[in-house]
Amino acid sequence: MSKKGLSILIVAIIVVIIGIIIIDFIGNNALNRGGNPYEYNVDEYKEVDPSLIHYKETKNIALGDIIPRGMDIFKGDIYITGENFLKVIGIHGVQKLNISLEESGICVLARDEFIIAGLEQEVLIFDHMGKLINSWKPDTETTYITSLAILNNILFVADAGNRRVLKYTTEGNYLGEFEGKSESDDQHGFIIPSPHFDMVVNEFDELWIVNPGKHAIENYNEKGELRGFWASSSMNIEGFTGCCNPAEIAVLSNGSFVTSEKGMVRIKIYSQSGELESVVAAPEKFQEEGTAPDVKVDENDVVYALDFDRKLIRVFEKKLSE
Amino acid sequence: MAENKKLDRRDFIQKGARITLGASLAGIGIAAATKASAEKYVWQIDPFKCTQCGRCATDCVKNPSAVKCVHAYDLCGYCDLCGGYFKPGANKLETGAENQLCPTAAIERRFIEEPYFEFIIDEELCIGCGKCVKGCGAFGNGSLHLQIRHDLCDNCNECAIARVCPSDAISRIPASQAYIIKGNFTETQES
Amino acid sequence: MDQEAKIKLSHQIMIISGIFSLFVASLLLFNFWHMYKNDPVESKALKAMVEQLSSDPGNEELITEIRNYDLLARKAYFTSVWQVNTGSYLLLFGGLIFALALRINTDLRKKITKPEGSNEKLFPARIKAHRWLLVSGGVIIALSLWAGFGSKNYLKSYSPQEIAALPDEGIEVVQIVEESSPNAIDPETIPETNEAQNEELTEQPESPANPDARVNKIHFGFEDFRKNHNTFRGPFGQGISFHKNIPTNWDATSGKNIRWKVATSKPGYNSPVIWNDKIFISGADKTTRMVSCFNRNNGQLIWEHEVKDIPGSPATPPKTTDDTGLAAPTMAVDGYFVYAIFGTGDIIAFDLDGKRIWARNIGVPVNHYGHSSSLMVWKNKLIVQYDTGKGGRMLALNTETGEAVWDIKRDNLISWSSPVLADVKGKIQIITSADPNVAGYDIETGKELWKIACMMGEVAPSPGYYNGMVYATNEYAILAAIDPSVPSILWENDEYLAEVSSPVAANGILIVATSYGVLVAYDAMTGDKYWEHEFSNGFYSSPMIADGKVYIIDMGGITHIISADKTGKIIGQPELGEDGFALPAFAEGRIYLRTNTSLYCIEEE
Amino acid sequence: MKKILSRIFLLLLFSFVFFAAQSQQRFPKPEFESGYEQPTPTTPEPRSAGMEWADVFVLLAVLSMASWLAIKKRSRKGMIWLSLFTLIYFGFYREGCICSIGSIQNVALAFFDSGYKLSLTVLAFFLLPLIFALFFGRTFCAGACPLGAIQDLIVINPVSIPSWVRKTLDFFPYVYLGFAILFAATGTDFIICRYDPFVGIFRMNAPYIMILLGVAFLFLGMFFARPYCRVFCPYGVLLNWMSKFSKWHMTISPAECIKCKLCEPSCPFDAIEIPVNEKERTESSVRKNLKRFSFYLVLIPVWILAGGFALSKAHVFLSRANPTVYLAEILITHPELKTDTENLDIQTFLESGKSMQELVEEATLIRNKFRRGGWYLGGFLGLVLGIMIMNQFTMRKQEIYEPHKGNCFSCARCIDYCPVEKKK
Repeated sequence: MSKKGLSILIVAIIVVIIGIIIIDFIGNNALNRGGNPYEYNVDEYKEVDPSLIHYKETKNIALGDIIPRGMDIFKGDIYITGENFLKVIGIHGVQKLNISLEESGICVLARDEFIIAGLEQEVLIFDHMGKLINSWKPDTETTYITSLAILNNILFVADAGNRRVLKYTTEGNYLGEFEGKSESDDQHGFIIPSPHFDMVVNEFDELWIVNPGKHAIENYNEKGELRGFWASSSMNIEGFTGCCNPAEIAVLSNGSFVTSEKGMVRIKIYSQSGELESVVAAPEKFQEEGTAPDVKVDENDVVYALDFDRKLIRVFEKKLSE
Repeated sequence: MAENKKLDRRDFIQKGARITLGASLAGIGIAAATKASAEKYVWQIDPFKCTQCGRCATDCVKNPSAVKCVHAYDLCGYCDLCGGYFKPGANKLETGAENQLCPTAAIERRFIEEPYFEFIIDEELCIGCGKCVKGCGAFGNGSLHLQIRHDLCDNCNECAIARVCPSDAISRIPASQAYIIKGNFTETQES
Repeated sequence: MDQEAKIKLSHQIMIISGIFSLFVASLLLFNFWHMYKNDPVESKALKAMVEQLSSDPGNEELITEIRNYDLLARKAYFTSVWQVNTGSYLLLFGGLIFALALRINTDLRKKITKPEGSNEKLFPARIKAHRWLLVSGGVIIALSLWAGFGSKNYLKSYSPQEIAALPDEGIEVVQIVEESSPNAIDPETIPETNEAQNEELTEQPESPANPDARVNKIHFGFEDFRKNHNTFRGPFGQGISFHKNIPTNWDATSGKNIRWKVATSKPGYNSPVIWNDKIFISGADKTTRMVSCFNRNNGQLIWEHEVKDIPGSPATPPKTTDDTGLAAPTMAVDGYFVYAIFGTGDIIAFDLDGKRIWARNIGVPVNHYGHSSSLMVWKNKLIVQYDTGKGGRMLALNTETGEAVWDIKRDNLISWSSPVLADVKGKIQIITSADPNVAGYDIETGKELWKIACMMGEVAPSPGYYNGMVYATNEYAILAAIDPSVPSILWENDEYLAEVSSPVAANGILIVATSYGVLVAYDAMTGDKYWEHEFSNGFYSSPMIADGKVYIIDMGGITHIISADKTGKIIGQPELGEDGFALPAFAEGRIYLRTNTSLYCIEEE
Repeated sequence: MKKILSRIFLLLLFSFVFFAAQSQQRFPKPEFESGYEQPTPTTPEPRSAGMEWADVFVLLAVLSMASWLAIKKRSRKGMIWLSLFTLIYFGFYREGCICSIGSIQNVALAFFDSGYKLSLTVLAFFLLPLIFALFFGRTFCAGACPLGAIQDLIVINPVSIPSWVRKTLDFFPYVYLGFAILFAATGTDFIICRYDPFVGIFRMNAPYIMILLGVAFLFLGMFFARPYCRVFCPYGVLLNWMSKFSKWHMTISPAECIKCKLCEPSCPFDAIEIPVNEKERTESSVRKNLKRFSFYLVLIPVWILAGGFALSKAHVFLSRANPTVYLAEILITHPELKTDTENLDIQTFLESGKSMQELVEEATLIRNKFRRGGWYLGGFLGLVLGIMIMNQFTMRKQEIYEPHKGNCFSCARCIDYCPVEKKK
């Protein structure tokens, strides 16, 4: 090859190299990088038959720049706690009370006489003016309080950290505890892999406690004896999935359960015996892999969901047509 | 004589230029040294930012990737139904290939006691795709997470994964704390 | 070994190592290709089998098959990893030997030559070098200038309003209101009083009894507008509705999906507007003009008032053509009042309960078809584009009193287009299109902010606004995409031009509809054509974009519903059975259509 | 004690909660009855900082050795062995990272991003070769650069290409350097590392395109010696400046040059200065040259301004290389992409909770950096080009054969060709 030919070849190769670099540089951008070949896909389970959805989202209360952790609905007011506050908000968004807490509140329960707030390791009782009336700490280091319930003047405190339910008088006197273990059957007791351990008392004065590791909702008497339970384990809409669901529950006036799940976030309604009745909100309404919203029900059976990911209280009302 | 003068001038210019260059080099050196640190820096994934896009498996200059799944046992719920181990809607809760989520079967499931199971990552097999991390984060406690393993990482000047990481989860951190392990409960207790 | 033998040997080694390297390289390439083709890690076959298993969970045979296949796939993957590793070492080794042999070979064969000496002349070479350096410098500068002038800084055209995340429609969003009352000392009274006060504030009375109180009233913003359908072509007149679940399927003759249908008392080409549960239309014939308000849930007439006794109103209305009439302009509603303008130059305001607030005449228009420009409203200003045979004019009327806040002359000819509002960097602009100018005005002062002369003829299509760009068109003129910040025309096209229908842009596409039945979509930024459809009936009505779909009704009453994207898929073509000129009004899950005689509410069951 | 520990744990927990808000709470694990012991996640340590300093030491040793071989020992053979060592150590063992060429970007980023932590070892890798070049010429290129070594070893049949082509190509390293610094300083990309053609070979593992580039360079290198060094290497620009004024530089002849022309074809890089044919130096040509020289001298400011203007004008285009700017722009121009679930970058942004406003502000900030950077870059390139063009008309006397101090890699090839004996 002649010298001139070689020179031309050399320059040509250099130009090609520069060209390749420029094309690669320009071409590698957010528009053509492609999807995830290893996608973890639960889309098929996210689809919910629209005829099952009996509720309609009607209202959002934007919480703004706070970190909520738990709420309660009582007589038309929203009691909400989080880092590091306890607030009472009217249904129209007017803040009626704001108590600042030294630590983060995790759960809250309002009654006529008082407001009870559960911190991670402490129970605080306030009056409706925001004055602290009483407080006490269960004396274990691993305590992690996740839920409160009152039945026959006994205050039940769910301690997820020790997988037990503590019983107190409303003055803070210790009455006992139970771990959900029962001799009559081979239930293991409460299995709580993560701090989601909810309780609720229904209109018929029954105490229902979630056993999330078993995907079960269990009924206990006030002595802590298991009286009945149902469980439903499935990725499909009929059941609960993941390691610890349902994360939160509430009850309607007819005794049906409103359940809220994490992971594939969905809010559903089960009959007292555990049959799926309807769906309040399908996973598409929530962030992917979101946190389970705290659910509560008011006297008109309107469902309130505290969406932690979007920092909203979302109100779901039954569709009129049904 | 004239020749000499010319040479002298040349030398002078050379010397002057050399000193100028040397001085500016020293200047840059000192200025940069004030910003420099004796600490070595390495790339690491912040598991709290990571969104498991799968690019750790595809974009690392190493094949298989230097990113592996790490199990923070401290956070693990030891569940029977592990979102990181089983495919969504798995047929049965057993170790058969039809139930496993991991594309390379890099997670080992061991029975401990009723009702607890232990899950162990085999790093030889792990390709860092983050599929199990997604499953664990969604349905479990998020004890599985991705980390750059420094025995495998070349510590490139610019991490090829960091460049394409959509959540900016990869950054340089001091080599003295080369890992961001989630919820490192045990280590704190030991120390 | 003599020289010859050495050369021969090195040559042989060279060939052998070369062939070896080539072989290894092609094996590697084959491996890469094979892995690319069927990735064993994410095997499709395996996925299919697992899917099959989920429908037949007990199938032991299938389970065994999956397990075997999975084992094979993983074996294949690790074998391939091993192959790649080994292959690259072999290739490196082969390449090294080849390079060495080649090197020795060429060295051995190299004959000592007499230095040829430089045959290059110094100065000509340098001249040539300087020339090429000049060329490289020139090329770099030219390329950068070309890149600089050819690329638009889209960051500047970002306006927060368009990108803001939308809550699902039909959901009321409440913000938490902090306690603000200074005299709220007594804790006993805080909750009740505060709530009461604030509730009053948020609910905003629809008809304040005391007119003075209105001056301080809080005006509804764009957020509220888009929950409704308050002006011609939706909020701000931009042709985009934010409502969801819009029906795509109905049939007027069989009554399918028709929630209700009522007869209107007077004809009119104006489109319905909506505020909360009320829907408003106007109508007129030779003698009377009327404003009507219906309950949009059941079609019940709530109130209807004749528009009369207006000072300055002509005894005999001006002549209009049949396809314009006296009630062509669409009304506007701002949450407190509803406003209507007629071909007589009469403007009237009612509150939402039908109480007449004010009325005036702004001069009988000299217009050979009839006045057709619709009203726009923002805060306390009602915008009237009033281009007549006497020349261009625009007014802003105080919504409380009807007095002119400003009244400007514009240097353009008569037009039939309507103004469009746009939020440009937080300031509201009025954008108009007429012969010859497309122009933007400051809503506060009426000051002309920019203009560009690119229209001609009898301009009826209103401009479109999207993403910082203005789109204007008219028949026999051009279709122009205007960057108002310069202002300059970014691209233009004259293939399809609209005669009456207004262009609309959203989702990155621009839709234009012609009076001869062509509906066409362009890339809003570049003007590349994505699709076109030709229909048998022409379009006078304008396209609206709602719920990711284009809705446009043709002169035969067929609503064409087309996906508002690059595909342009036809989703539905439901019929009304009556001629259609007005635009649809959208609400959550519903669409309202008006014909010359009736008002329809459509909702999918 | 236990209490303090639990406090620490709480503190830790708190910091995690702070990061991950709700979802990542520390939570006590089950109490096992079967005596199960919980394993701890392993954390293999990175290569120690001591080893990094060992690399600096090796670099120092190799540089000293190369300088000694080039200037004192004058041995091509020694240089070959040394470059083989470099290729094995810095190339295959250290896998081409960190290298002095790439360190330019780290230093540049450290100057413009106060949050960027520059390692001292990297700074040493940046400075040492330059300091050596200032005293001994580009001995780094000859002996201590793995990229140079791999190219040097495959020089098979180099052709001498016309000087005007070379002089034109000489401009490109400046462009590469300028853009590398611009992209590094704006935190956009490390293009030198990204398009290092040989690092894939050193690692024996690379994406398809990098292998292609590496092979293209190696193929090219068989005829056009050291193509990367001569047409691309941005570090070579800095070395060139230093070497031009080096105190001691390798010479072809150990003593007086006898102008035997024997060394002339020995240099595969065309870096030997050949005596100027005095016959060409006619009076008219000298006058003409002087005129042109002064013309282009005056033109330099014009070049600077033109370059600065043009490249700052191009900032909108250039800044699209930055992923943040690019993302912001596509979200503005193609809002419909928000529904594209396959687009991970957009989906991740949408889920991140960062507002569009913040993204646009961030992107605008970066874009403004590009505008300023464009002025600097354009001005710099204009200056370089102006000087380069002007330099075509300098008149220097060249009477003997000697290496071009800026371009010579000190590879010592020519030494073997010189018949002059060393003076005793």
